[in-house]
Amino acid sequence: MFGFGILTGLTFLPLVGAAFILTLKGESEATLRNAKWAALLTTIVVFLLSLVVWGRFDTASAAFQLVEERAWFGSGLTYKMGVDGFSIPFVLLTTFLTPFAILASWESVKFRLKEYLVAFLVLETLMIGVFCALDLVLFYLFFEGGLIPMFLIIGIWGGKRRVYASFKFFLYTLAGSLLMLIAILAIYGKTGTTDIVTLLETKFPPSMQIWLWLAFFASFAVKMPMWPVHTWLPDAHVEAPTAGSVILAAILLKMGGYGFIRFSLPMFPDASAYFAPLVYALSVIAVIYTSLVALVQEDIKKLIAYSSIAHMGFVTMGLFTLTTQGVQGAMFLMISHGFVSGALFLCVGVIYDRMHTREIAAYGGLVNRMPLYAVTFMIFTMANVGLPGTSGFVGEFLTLTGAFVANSWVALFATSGVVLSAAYALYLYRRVVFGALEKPSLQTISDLSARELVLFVPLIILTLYYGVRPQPIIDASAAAVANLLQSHTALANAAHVVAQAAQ
Amino acid sequence: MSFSTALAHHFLPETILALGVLALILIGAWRGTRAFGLVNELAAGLLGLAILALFFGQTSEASLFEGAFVDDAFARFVKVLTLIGSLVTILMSRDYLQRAKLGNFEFPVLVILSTIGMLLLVSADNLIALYLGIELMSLALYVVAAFDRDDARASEAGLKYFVLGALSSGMLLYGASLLYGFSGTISFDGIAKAITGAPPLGVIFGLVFVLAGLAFKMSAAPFHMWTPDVYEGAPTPVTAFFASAPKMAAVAITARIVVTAFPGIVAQWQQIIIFLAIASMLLGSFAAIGQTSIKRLMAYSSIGHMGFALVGLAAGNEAGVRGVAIYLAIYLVMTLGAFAAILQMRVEGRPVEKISDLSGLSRNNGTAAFFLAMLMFSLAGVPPLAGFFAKYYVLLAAVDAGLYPLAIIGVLASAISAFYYLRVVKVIYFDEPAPAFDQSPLSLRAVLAVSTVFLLGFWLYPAPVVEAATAAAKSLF
Amino acid sequence: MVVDLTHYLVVSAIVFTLGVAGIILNRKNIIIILMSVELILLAVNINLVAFSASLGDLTGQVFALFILTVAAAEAAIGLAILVTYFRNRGTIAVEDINSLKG
Amino acid sequence: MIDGWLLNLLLIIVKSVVLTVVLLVYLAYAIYIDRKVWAAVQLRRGPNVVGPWGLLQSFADMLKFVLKEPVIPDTANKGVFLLAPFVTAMLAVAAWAVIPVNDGWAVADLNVGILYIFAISSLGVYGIIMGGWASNSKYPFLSALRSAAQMVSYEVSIGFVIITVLLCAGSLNLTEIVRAQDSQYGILGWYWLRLLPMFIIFFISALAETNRPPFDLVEAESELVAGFMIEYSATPYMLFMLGEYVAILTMCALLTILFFGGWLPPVNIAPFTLIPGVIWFVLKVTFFFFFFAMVKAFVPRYRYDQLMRLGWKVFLPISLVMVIVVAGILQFAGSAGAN
Amino acid sequence: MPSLLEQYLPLVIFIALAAIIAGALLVLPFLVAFKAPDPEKLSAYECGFNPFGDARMKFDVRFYLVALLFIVFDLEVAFLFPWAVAFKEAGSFGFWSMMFFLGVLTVGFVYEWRKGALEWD
Repeated sequence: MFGFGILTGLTFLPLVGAAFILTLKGESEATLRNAKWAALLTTIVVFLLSLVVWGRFDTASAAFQLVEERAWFGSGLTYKMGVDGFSIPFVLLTTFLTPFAILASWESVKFRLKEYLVAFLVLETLMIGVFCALDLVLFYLFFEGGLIPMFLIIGIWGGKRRVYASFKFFLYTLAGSLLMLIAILAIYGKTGTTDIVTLLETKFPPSMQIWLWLAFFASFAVKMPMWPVHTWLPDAHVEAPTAGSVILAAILLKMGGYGFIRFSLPMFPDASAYFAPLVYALSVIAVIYTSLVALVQEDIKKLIAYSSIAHMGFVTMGLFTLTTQGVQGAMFLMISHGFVSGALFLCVGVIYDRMHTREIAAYGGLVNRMPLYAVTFMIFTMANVGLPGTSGFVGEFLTLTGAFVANSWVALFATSGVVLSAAYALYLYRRVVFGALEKPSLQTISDLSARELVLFVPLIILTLYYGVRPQPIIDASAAAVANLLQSHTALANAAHVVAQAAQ
Repeated sequence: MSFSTALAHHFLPETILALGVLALILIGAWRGTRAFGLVNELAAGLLGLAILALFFGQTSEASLFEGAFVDDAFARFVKVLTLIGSLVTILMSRDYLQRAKLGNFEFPVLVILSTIGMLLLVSADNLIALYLGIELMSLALYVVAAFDRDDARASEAGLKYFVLGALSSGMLLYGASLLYGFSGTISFDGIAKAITGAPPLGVIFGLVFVLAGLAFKMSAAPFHMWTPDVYEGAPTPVTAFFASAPKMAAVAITARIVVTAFPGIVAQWQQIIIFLAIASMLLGSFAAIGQTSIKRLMAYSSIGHMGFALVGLAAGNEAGVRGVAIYLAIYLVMTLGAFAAILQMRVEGRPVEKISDLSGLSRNNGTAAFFLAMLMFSLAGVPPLAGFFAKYYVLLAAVDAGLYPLAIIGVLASAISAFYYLRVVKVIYFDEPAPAFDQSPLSLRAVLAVSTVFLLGFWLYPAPVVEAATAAAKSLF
Repeated sequence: MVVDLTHYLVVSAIVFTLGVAGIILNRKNIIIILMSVELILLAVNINLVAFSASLGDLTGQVFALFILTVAAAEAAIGLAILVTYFRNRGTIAVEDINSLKG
Repeated sequence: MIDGWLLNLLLIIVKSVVLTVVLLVYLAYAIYIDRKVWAAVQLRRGPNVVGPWGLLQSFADMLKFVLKEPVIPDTANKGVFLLAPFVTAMLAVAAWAVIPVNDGWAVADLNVGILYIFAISSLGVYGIIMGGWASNSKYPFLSALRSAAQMVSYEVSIGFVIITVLLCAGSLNLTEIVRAQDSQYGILGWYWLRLLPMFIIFFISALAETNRPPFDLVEAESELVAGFMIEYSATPYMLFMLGEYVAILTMCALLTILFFGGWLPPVNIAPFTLIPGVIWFVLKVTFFFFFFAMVKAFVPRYRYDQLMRLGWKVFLPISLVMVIVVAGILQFAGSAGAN
Repeated sequence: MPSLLEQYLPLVIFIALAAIIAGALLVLPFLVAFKAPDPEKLSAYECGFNPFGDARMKFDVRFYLVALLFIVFDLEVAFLFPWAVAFKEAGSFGFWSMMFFLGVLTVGFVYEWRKGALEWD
């Protein structure tokens, strides 16, 4: 149909749902229910479609698959979509988690529900688009476009300081991305194309790589977020509604990591090697510093937000080790963190919906009234800590392994981060769940509802499943990782040869 | 081709407007105060006719009136934009003017007169034509600025605009006289031929003065000081007009003169343009932050946008001019849409213009709120809205020409300016509702809707604009 | 002393500068601003006619003629605006132009 | 060579002095004629004491002005107050520099003579405005405004009239304009016939332009007492009067040149052609001046609104249309210029 | 510019002469005439009253309107001059251009008329 492929359909399907919701008139109970179901169904269909994509995807190949390309209505731009081993896991992650976001807001959103759902659906389109785009401009379009719905989600449906948080989120990200835009333009000026596939083959002169790398880094580091440009994240997380936090933590942050894998590492290998120490340093600082900060947080969401930053530190560290374990670990960690952090925010959402506070001090002894919740929360806390048997462990372990290969000092410091993360996560868990149920306000709190259970069960299953059997995810990207590292090795060898020849 | 056929083919829009406006004056003079509605509609019809004439007219290039007037793709492209700006202004202004007891038929007449000036300006190919075009445009603008003659603020705005406008014309002329003196000719081509090698100091001075004068007209910093006051003081439809059509013409003629008359000294004018661009972008970003009046906000916003348009021109090549052309087109749509929204701001019959009056618009009027918010995102240059593509094409040219610092300052300015656009969105969506606005006329809602849909859907099918702009840029080199 | 082109240009530059200075420095009366504008245009005309004579090319004088007429129209409009302003505010002192900040 | 140059200069000075002297003397008698005509119409005798038939009256008047006390009101703006009559008189006289009293007999035979006249007569408004304003008194002030408005109103029509003449003559040089009227038809070939409506408009406009009755509202005794000259006395006053009368003569001369063939004889046959051109010229000027005087005597004064209506709503449209008609005829009746 | 000088020198001399005569006449009574100033004589004339208020008062805006109209029409005349002189050389293009110009002028004139700018009562 129209010569477009399945990826286009996948990407723009949520917009159809959004359009449908927009046509609904009125604010009556029934309308709102219809809107919610429409949104949910749309996202589920999208997820099913993404499974079809997954089914057609050949994990053995490192090449881009399901590629569709056409001139952008003849205006010099190109519309090119495709997936490879790096992007397909993220696509699946996105389509998988969006229904949860919708479900999570089923009752908590009290006003302007239709707009809320539309914003999420639009956001889904943009997120899928980011991971499928094979043209720099197209990528940028999706990458930046996501700001608008997220800004509105935080700003309209957020907490007390939502305005501050939404502005901070928007402006930080925008400033970073605009520098990337300059780099994109520079690339176009240099090579005459914005086709990612072509550009991956292109060799940029090292001096230019440095600048391009920095410009891309500005964008991805903010998005990731890396220390010291991370400060928007805790605010955004704290103020965003639950589903917003879920999407933010689970998917939006991954765009930064994806950007590093997709662009920084393969396109600017020299610069990546050159800057790797910088990234290590920032990552290690992030891991330790944010973990320490997390330890003293009074706000549950903020704590989880800092923990996310710490985890992203592992990711960047793993990526720039440029070892198979490191990169695969980073990939895995990102996916796993998607489930886990998303689930953690959902956990917070559960009690927030009941108590309307995120103060850690306001809780305590929840295990008494909410046993199911206590179990759920514990699983995800453990996964967050990286307990063996959960998916969190695999990722952290792999990245650390990679780091040992690359630089043992880095690994040493990063490992201390693992210890710290255990400290703050367990400390949080103890304060919220254990102890006596003393607070009078908590006396009537109810356990997970059926809807919430539906929400958590799949996540728990996945977390545990991938903790025991990480192979599917690793396989998905294995070919791509191998390809990436091969070119890097070749590069290193070539440099070596040149150096020898020079002698 | 005989002269009269040349006229018929290449001078048609101007002829339509010129003859039409004479008829309008007579109609208005005859029917007196009752004529406003009729003249307004006829004026819109004339402008529409002129646009059609451009669309279906000749596509060849021609030079008329002893080389004073040139008709090429670039001129046609900008003319269409200018005419659209004027047309939409006239459509939007009717309700406002009638309610403000300003329903005089002179308004559409002056708008058309000014538009004729712009069309001539866009096609000007020598210094006299440039001057006459600018003056015809400006003289009518001075009057419309003070159109609400019983309002102290409007007449003050008119006065300010006049004084600074006259000063700028003077500077432009002084520059033009120097250019004439040192190159011995007034035609742009002639000047280009006369300046070979190192230009005499007089030419540089002339260039500086001419560009300063033009910068006034397009309100590029540091020659912007009239802009906020005039935007605030003038009646809102007039402000809408100021922000749209004249900018097209002013930027276009700037592009034309530097490209066709000074190809030999690109390095010299590039510096000036870069300076203007940087100053405008920074000023537009910072000064707008503290504003409380939406009209003043739009004033600074337009300054910033002019700075961005100049970024493309600074590249000094075909891609740059293409960027400028695309930028103008998208800026026009955004501005008209924004002013359609501002014109809808009317509480209990009285117009209001504070940003805070928009509070909680999303609750009172979700559709308008959404449109306005999208306009703001587009003005901020957030993809995938059209505003992003505008910036994309100019930055592309600048980066291609190696102007990295300029491009980087540009994106930083754009990030800063995003702040105040977001503030408007914040007021619309995050704040508690203020008193609801009155039901607005269909024309305003239509303009708002059409412009927003254009901005939202631009990325789907950018080809017409981009290709027309490409052809336009090509014709200039 | 032979009066050549340079002298005309210098005179013109001086007149032009006076005009600009009159606009920028004048704190008293708007009429003076209008007169300064005329001064600027006068400077331009001196330039144009001097160049025209020295180049032996009539274009400059034609240009000057156009400037004269347009300048008169401009002055007429300026005065008209000034009158409406005076009617509204009752003053034409420059320092009173302040109801719009900026 | 230097001698030649000096000689030339001397010649110019002599010519100028002669012209000025003749002009002023003629003026003295023009005023005399004016008063006599006026008196005759009113069945009075007019000036008849000083000299034979009062022929020296004007000179006596002048002497009186010189000996009168010059009063400058203490609220007046002194410099401008004195400058005003000076400017009026000087400009009025200066206009004569380009008037050809005979073929080639102009002090300065400018090729843009008519523009010069037009410019100088426009400047005449300044004298009046300055005088009215500098007096710092209400009547002069109002009167000056009225006068200025009146003069500029009719100047527009005069401009259009001159354009029609130029269309026929094709030159801005006054000598050339007269020469263009030289044809076998004599008086019938002059432009007054061909451009009859314009001739009449010009004549009436000239009356208004010089504040002559019936358009002398500036001096309307009953309303404004004596117009902008109330505060003046002695020679400053005299200079105003002088300027006014010289301006009238200038208008007469212009009528002569533009419409009445200048120095040309009315009929191109022997006895007339033998009389020197300058005589014809003086005769024609006197003829027109006589009409000026007669109009003053005959026609009642206009109201101000009538005056403005006549200027803007009658003369202006007619002369505008006439420009178009004349140009059209010249364009389409072939042989542009008709001779 | 000898030719220019040749043409305009007489003009300068003549104007100078006119100025000398006017100046001499102006100065003469101040030198020779008898003077006896007193306050009544030196005060502004106001039909016998003591002058009250500043004489430079606001005046009717119609004077101003006349001035504007004059400027506009006088300038049209300024354009007509060169055209009229070069009428024969300008050809039909010149003719029609000027006819259009006069047409515009007429429209403006009609407009002023209908708007009442030419009324004086």
